[in-house]
Amino acid sequence: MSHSAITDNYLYVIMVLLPLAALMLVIQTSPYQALVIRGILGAVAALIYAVLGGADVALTEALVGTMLAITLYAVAVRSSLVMRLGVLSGEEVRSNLHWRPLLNYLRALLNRYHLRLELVTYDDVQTLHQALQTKDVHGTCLVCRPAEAVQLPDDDRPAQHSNPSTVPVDTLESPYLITLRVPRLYEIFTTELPPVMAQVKALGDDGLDDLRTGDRQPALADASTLTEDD
Amino acid sequence: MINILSYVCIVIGLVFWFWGTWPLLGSRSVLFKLHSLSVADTLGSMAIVVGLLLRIPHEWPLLVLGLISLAIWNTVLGYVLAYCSTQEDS
Amino acid sequence: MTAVLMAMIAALLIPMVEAFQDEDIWQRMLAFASIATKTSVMILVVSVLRDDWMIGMVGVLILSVGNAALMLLAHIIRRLSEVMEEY
Amino acid sequence: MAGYLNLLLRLAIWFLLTADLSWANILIGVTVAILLPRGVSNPGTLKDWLRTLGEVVVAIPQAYAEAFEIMLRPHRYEVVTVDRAKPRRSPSLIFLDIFLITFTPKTIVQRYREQGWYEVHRIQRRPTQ
Repeated sequence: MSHSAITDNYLYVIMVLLPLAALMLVIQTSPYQALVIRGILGAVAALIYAVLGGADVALTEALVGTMLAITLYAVAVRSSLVMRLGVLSGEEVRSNLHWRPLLNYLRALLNRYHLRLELVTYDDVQTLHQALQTKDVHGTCLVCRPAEAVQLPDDDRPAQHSNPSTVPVDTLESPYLITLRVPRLYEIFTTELPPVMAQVKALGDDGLDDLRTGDRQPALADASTLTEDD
Repeated sequence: MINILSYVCIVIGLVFWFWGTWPLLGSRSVLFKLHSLSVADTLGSMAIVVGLLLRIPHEWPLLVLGLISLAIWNTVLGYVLAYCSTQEDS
Repeated sequence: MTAVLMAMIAALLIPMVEAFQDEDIWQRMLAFASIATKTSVMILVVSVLRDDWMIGMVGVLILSVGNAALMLLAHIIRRLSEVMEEY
Repeated sequence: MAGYLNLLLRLAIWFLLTADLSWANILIGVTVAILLPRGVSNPGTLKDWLRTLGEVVVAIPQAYAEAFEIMLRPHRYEVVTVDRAKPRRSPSLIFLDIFLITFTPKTIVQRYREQGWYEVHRIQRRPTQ
């Protein structure tokens, strides 16, 4: 370009902005914050391309790089960074004050990993367990009251048990039982969720199988050792 | 004469920019910052574009379109940001 | 005119610093909105400085469509914080 | 009547964008403006439209006046008021009303309620009594 002597002065200063914005983007940990910074980076990049004379590149950066990319990423992040927890509709999780401490704690816990908590309600234990098996939810949360025990479905071994097996829960223990099928979530929950808030089990664990066979005491012991040594 | 007038417009716009953008660094509420940003980004930018319009009158259709879209988009964006950043609590 | 552009770059640095230091997502959105407007006005200034019609066209187009992503993002973030505090 | 305003807006954008008044361009612009789908809306009366558009023109110097006012005399206090919207407004007129209120730097519409109320956030020099 013929006016390089004039343009050089401000051009250098503008150029510095791009690595600055890129650095800001790279050090973000939260995906939503990163999306906002990505928008800033796109605006600065469009400015630089336009100043350097690439009008078409600048337009593409603004329309595709910023607008479309942010839109797509926002949709992707919003639909993927979520933990779906299956609960029973009969327990009225949303309106019952009893649930609030646990839910708040879970939200705060998941928030640290930039996850959202989404509650999915099911009509009975059977469908709830089905949803966990078919990977509709990432985990289930059940209430095991000391007086009335929760019934676990035993669809895979119907011949062995005529009546459904039950899980009795110690009164000192937490009344909530969270079953998870994602190993990473199980890891997070066992290390950061105190056992007084809820008991955590992984799906397909030995503990759960023991529960199914009806060996109650070893099952509980297994579960507690699981929560402790992980 | 026109040249001086255009510089006056651009300088007014720059003053608006700095005055309105500076409160961003403070710790006021989002809505308060939005008020000063509407001074900076809508009115200041419009003043700058008018200054450019006086300098290069033959590009007037483009710059008038820029002026209109500045006014409309920034105002609507202010409304959308105000609406989204306040939770519904009635 | 170069001095004007330098002043504009200085003004552009303010929201960048704000976006860097503030953790609140709405304050960052404000900074983003400010940067988006400022950069497109700067593109317009450069186009007038060089008397380049094509760059000016790009500046106006960015000005008129660039904010759409911002509005969408604002709505998504609002929905997100609603879900977080719903119950 | 407001349909013509809609058409006029499209043609204005087209001619500002292309800056070309040759016959071919006028023909293309008019064709595109007519062919683009138009939302079904109940247009307000022409009188309302003209008055609101006049208010938009008045609002620009008023906005600059308010900008200088809050620059010279700092307004530190924020307050949220609820204002009544004018009765029987079509959606596009409501949009113009919101635009007018938000355009001036002292006031921003926070929320529009269905019953015809605006929540307006404004800044003041003194705290409210």
